[in-house]
Amino acid sequence: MLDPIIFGLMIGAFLFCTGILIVIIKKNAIFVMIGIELMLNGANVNFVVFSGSDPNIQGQLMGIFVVVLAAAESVVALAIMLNIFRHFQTLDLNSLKKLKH
Amino acid sequence: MKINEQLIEIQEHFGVISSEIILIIGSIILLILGILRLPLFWIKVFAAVVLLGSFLFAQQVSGFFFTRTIIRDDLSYLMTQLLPLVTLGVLCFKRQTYQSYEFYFLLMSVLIGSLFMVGSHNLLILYLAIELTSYASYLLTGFHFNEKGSEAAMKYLLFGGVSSAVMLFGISLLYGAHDSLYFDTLKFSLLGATGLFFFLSGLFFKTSIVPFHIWVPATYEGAPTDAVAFFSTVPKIGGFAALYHVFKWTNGLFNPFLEQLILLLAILSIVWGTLAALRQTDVKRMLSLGAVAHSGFILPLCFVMDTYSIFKYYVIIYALMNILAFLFVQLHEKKGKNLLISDVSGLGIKFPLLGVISVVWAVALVGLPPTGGFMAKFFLFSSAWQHYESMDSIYWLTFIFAGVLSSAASLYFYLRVPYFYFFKEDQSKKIKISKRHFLILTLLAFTLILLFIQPNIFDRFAPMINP
Amino acid sequence: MIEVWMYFFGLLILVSGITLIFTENLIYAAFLLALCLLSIVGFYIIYNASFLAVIQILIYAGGILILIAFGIMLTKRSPEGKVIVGYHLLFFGFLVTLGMILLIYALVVSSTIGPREILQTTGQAREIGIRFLTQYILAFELIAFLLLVVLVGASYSGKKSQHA
Amino acid sequence: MEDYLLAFILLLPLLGGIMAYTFPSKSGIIASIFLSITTILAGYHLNFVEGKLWIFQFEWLPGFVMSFAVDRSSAVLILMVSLISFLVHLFSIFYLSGDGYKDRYYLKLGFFTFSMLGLLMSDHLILLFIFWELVGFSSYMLIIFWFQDVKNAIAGRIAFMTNRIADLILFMGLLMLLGSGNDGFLSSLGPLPQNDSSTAIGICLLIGILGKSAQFPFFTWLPRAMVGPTPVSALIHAATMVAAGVYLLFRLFIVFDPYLLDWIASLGIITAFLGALIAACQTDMKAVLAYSTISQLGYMVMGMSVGAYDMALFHLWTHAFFKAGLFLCAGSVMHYLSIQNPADPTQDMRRMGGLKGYLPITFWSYLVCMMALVGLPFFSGFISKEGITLGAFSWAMQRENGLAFALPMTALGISFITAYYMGKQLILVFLGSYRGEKLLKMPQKSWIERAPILVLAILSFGIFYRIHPLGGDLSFLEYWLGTQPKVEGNWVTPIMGSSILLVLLGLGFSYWKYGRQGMREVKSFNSSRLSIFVQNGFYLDKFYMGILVPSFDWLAFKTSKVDTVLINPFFNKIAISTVVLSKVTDLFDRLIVDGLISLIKSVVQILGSMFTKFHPTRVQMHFVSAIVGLVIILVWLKFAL
Amino acid sequence: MSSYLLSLIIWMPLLGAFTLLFFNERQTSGIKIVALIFSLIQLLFSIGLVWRFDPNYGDHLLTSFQFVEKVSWISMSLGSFGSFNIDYHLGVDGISLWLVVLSSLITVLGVLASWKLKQQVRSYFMLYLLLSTSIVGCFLALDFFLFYLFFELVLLPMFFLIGLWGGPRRSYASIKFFIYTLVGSLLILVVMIALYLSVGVLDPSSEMMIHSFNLLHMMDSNYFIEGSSLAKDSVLTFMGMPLRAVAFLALFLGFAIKLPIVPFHTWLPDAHVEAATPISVILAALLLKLGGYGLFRIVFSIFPDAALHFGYYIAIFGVLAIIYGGLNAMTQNDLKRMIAYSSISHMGFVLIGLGSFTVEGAAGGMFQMIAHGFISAALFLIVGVLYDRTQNRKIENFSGLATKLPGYSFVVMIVFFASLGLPGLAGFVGELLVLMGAFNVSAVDGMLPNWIGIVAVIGLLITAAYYLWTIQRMFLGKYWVREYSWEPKMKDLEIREWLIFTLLILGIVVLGMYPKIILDTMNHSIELFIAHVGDLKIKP
Repeated sequence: MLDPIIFGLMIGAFLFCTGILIVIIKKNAIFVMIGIELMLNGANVNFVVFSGSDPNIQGQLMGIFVVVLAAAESVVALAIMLNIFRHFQTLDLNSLKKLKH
Repeated sequence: MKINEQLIEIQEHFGVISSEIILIIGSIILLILGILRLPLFWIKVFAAVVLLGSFLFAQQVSGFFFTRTIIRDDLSYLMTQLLPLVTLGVLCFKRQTYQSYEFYFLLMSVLIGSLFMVGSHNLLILYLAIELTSYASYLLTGFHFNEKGSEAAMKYLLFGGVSSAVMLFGISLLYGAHDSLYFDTLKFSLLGATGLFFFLSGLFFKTSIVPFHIWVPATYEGAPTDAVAFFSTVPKIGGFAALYHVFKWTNGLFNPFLEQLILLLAILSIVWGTLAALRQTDVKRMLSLGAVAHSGFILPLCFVMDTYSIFKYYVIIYALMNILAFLFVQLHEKKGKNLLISDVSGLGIKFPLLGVISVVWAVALVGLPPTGGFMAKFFLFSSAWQHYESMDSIYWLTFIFAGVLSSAASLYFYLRVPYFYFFKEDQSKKIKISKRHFLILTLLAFTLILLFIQPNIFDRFAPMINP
Repeated sequence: MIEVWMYFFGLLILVSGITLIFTENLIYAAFLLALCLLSIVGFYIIYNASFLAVIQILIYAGGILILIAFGIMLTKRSPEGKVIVGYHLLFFGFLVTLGMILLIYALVVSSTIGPREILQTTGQAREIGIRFLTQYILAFELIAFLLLVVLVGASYSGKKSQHA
Repeated sequence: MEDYLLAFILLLPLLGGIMAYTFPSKSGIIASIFLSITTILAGYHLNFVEGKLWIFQFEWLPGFVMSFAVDRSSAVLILMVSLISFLVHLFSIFYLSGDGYKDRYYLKLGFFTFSMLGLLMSDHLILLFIFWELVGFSSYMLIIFWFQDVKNAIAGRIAFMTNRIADLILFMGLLMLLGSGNDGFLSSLGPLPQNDSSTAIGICLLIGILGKSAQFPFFTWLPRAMVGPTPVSALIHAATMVAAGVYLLFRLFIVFDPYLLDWIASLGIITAFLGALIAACQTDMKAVLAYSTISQLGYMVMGMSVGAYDMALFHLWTHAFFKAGLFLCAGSVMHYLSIQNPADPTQDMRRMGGLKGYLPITFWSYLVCMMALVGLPFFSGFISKEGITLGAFSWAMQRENGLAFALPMTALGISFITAYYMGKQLILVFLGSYRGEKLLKMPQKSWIERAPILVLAILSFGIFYRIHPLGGDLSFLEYWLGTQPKVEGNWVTPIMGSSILLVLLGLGFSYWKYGRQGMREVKSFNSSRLSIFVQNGFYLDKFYMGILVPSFDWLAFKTSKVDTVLINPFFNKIAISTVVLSKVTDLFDRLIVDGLISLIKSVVQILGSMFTKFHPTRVQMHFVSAIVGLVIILVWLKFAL
Repeated sequence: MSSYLLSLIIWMPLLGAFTLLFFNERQTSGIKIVALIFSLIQLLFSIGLVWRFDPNYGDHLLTSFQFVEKVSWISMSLGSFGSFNIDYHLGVDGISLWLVVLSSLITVLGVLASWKLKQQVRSYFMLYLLLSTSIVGCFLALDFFLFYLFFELVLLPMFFLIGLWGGPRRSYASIKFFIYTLVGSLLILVVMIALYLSVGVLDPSSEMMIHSFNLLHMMDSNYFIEGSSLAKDSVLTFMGMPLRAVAFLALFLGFAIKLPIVPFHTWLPDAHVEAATPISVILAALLLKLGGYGLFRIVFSIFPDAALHFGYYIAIFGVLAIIYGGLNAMTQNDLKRMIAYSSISHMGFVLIGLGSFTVEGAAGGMFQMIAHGFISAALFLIVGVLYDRTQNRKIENFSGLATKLPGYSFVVMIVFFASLGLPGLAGFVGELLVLMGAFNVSAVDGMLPNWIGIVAVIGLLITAAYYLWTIQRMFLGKYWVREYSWEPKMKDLEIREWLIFTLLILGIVVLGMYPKIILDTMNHSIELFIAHVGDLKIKP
């Protein structure tokens, strides 16, 4: 029987790592955004797990802000993706090759 | 404490962050003015007034405010004075087609985010502030709305998103380790240390420290030059100030290890930035990578607590040099095209003064007399040597040597601009630069030299509360 | 009982996460993400963060997923109409992730976290509300401003992308 | 007063030279006038130095005092130098009458006289070295006087370089001498303590002396120096500069340890012998005299080091006059021939002959000087030479080793050879009939040509030095030179006798060989392999070269028949190898030193490009690198904590 | 007046440069005259300095400076880092006096030599005067920071003067020059910082250590803070070497690159060859002296113990430079390159003189610097004369010039022979003194073995060899020049050139004949210097 805290942390870590993996291996920008969301959620799970034992529930507060921020980030991402799509006709990250390297 | 009392207290505290408040209100008014289709010139004037106002109304207080979520000290006072002025410098850039009131609004919001970054004493506020600067920056990066711009914005966004997620994960661990989001409760534990490093990676992303600097060249290349000048100064300096605060509260906990790590990263940044800049032909990319090296120089200063004055000096000079350099670059740009080094060849014959100015900023960025850049590096090395002396740590010595060698190597690329300016013969190039910009360039260059001759004037700029 | 739910949601997260990694279809991915987020909501409830759970459902379900779905439309499709996206960098990806997992295990999960238990407090919404207006009033203002910035910026950017 | 007198003597020649340069039209006359004053003053000055030193001290560097000092020996030599210089000036007016660069010539000549006088006057080693170098410098300038011909320039350069090698070794010796606690005043030099460093100092000083006096391993520069104008050869390369080495040996006598002196004596006699042998095989008129000078200088060096330094100095004096006389005679002959046949001026004795009738004064002067040189009684050379020979004999008698007698015996033998080659020269040049194309008789009216030759010839008579030709009282000059009382012993007379006999034999032999065929072409001249060998200076140069490249020796021998021009392979070889070495270092500099820097530069640049390229296109590689960085940091953290 | 004399000397050219700002680019003659006037005023002031100089001032190195000016320049508080004090501190002693005079003189001559310049005259002279200010500033600064400032300030004008008015490969040469010397000066910078933090006095009122850049404090071991990194008792090491030794080596290297010593010399030939004549003159006559002066004033004075320890190796570097520079000079076919290498060779004597730790040696080194200042200036001007007329300076392109250009050849003879060390001319005295020092020392306490001196003498021989060879190839023999078009241009020296050469040759001859004229004023300072440096010398 696992300690619930540890279990929560493991779930958080899993989400985080899954997010990293997706962020790296997927070619599509939207997938990468999904990965980022997963990473954020991993962190959020951690917050919630730790916040459970915190009478000040700061973790939960943080979580709320994070969710809002994630939404905001998606908006920004969408705006930029629209631009990308207009110029490149795709969201495939590999086709972004206009900049020098 | 009763809620009422708390609210009254908070109400009183709003006076302390008056410059941020002025900026927020000002930027919203700016937005409204923009919607009302006020000409862009007046929008700029208004923005300048707001910035000046925030500069003038910066409060020199010290302590914690807003139930300890906001800290005010020498550093935040310095930043509330410095960063608006730097933004003011960015406003002086040449008029371009992509500029609109949204552009200035976003600039202001980045500034606001940076100021909150500096002032935060709470991880939540800090995270919010960082995200504010980041989102506005992502948007600013793409302001050319062309292929390059969008690509740069996209890359910046994705990288920034990943970093902020990593950082958030770190914050969560920190929170778990200390049951608090306040800086001052940080204490040593393995969990805390781990969290700290996840967390730092986010700040390192903002301050472009190796290995979180990779976004820099691409973003700087694609973004509008005035935005680049802004990114390389305001959010970066804000990030360093935040780092300064973070380290201030974590110092002593992980001291030996943290010190080594920071120095190592600093050295890596210096080396990487210098080496990568060596063969660049795009001036903006070159400057951006040089800025990575400069980040490596500033980083130890944030870490070492007794070097506030040197940090201050370095940061001011750094801002000045970068604004000057990027302004110079922007003035030479052809519409919508990045400035290549070969684009300036042979201009020195017709524009000797501009050539001299390019010498000034190049020399300042290298760190040679008679410019403030030298003094900055000089103070930095002095401090580093003092630490080496007192700790007998090979890391400090290595840092000094890396710094010195990189200065020598950086000469090679920084000086290429004046070199092409004067030594390459090409009569075909033409540029148009208005008198106003000439004046601004000269003024900035002169200030850089003045800061060498009389660095004392810093004492009067953002004086310390407890000297 | 609560442990069963814990494991259940954990399993859901695990399955949806792993499937997310391997799916190539963006539509599936969106639904899997939704599943994952909903499982997380369950988790939040278990860990006594019901307010956050509500927020999560509201914002993610109502906001993020729609945004993603919107994004899907911009993506190139295969002739069969499927939204297929490829992957690459498998080696690096798995290597890094593996390293990350091991490290997090070594540094976080295995590190001694003091004896904690989950407090079953009530009236969280009130508490949160008070904190929004006192302790984190600045954060509250700030995020409001941030949303404004994002709104202005994104709309301008979108406008530009249509007109230019 | 006396100090000023010295200053006048020293500076007047220089002033004369400058004045001559300033007024080019009358340059010769002006310079000669100045020199005549100098000579008179030098003569007058003898009054003041009776038995004591006149010292003029001055601080040249802070705490570093130097002095000029004149004692009897140097005062006499000063007189000699100024007198000969005056005569040479006079002769030059005649000799260079057609040259366009007379003004330069007199400047150089004046400067040389100044340096030489300074050398004789200086009392401090460093001061002496300064003038020593100036003498070498002005000699170089005079050798390259006809610089338009690059051969002369090369000869001058090689002569100067050879000198400079020796000079710098001397310089090292002087510095070590000073470093060993000596204060460097010639007048207060004392014997050195016996140790390794004193030997080293001795050897260094010795090499300097050998170099300047054209002694054994260094003598090759002197024949080269003959490319200068003949009056210059007379002044510098016969009478004065080459004597400087002997003079220095005289001054430093006390420094050398006896063991070293024996070696010097041997070197001297070897030089004398070799020089005489080579002279015997020369065909060039000036070369004969040059090698003869070498031989006579070897004599002097030998005399110095066997202890007969008074006699050696005396020989220095007498030799200066008769050799200068001989050179001026040669100059007169050559000038005459070159006027006759400007297209092909020759110095080859084989193409002369019968000039007695054309140049009577020259002939008679030549005869007198020659007699002095070979050492016949009633002539000055006899007195000094016999003195040296007797000194050598008495030195050998004090040795237990019988081998020591080889020295004086060789000296006797040399007088035979000397007589032979001088006789040969006389016969080939003046007697018989002219062997070239026809020669016009031209009257020699210029007294400015004849007077110097005559004066020198007259001064070669023994009567001025010793009343009785075969011994007896010291004359005034010998007194001034500080000559010791004569060697006594019953062996003196036979030796003198045999010496005279050998001289006569030598003259007779030369007559037997050349006089009989007088009118005819000199066909058999130098036909034998041996004489070619000797003529080419025993292939000494080639021997040197053989040290470096043995195979070259053989080649040189083969080619020497074709290449009759005397080359100087040893120093050439050193020069060439230095040049080669310098090429090597230049390559090293460019490839290695500069290359290393370029290498560093390219390495940095390659690194730079690598780092530049490390910004991958794929944004996801950015994530990878950043996260890998984080992972590394965390791993480190894990193990550090 | 006299209390500001040094400031006047330093800033006069800069004032001139500012005056030039008011000139139009086209008023070339006015610009030249202004430059000449200001440099002449500077020369006058420095002659006045000699006039008022007391040669026997002070009885210790630290008190032997005259005309001292000391004003606080920067005094800024850096919080807990302490306060940061930089003084405007000038002073002159016998060592620097003549270098100042030399620089003012060469500056004047350089202006004269650039009289024919046509393009961008104003910028040229402004940079030129700035260069002059910084060089003289280096010689007079007694504050390390001030010194470093001037030292670095030399770089920029030089960089542009080479790069803008130079030959075909000027940009390469200027970059090379800049990077080499910058590396050197960065080493100096690090050591300077370390010294600053190691030297201080206790402020009685605040009980805080006041660090300072005062060179005099740095020379005095009493001012070193106990336990600081560069104190005598410092235990810090770097790669197994005591930090003091490392600092010494770094500082030495920094200045030696400027001198230059052999493996770091390759910037010099390139810079010389590409630079215009007056700039070459400044480079050889003054810039190299900065390195030598730095060795005297800073490296040896501050680290006498380490210097003593490394003296032998320093002398070996000197010998290496002499031989190597000489050999390289021999093979060059570019006259200017040859002379550049000969400079390297001659500067080797300075190192030997320093390494000998004797009064003779040190005085010889100093004298060599002054003499070389005159000689090398003349040498480069000689090249300039030829280059002016033909735009060519390859040795093999000329022959028998003595026939056509007698005056020029006369000058060449004197200068070449002065350079190869003919007694009676300036080059000899320095070499004599240095060798005396070297041989003396070997006899007295075995600091330097004899072979150093012997090899140095061989170096003299090599010098003679290449000069004579050059004379033979270029000036003797039949008159011939490669290009027919040069024929009409081959004219003898004009009045302006005669003026320059006469001054220089006068200096060369006077210094050679009567070296006491400067050695007298120098000697006291050299003695104090040796007493200061050598007082650690412990005889076994």
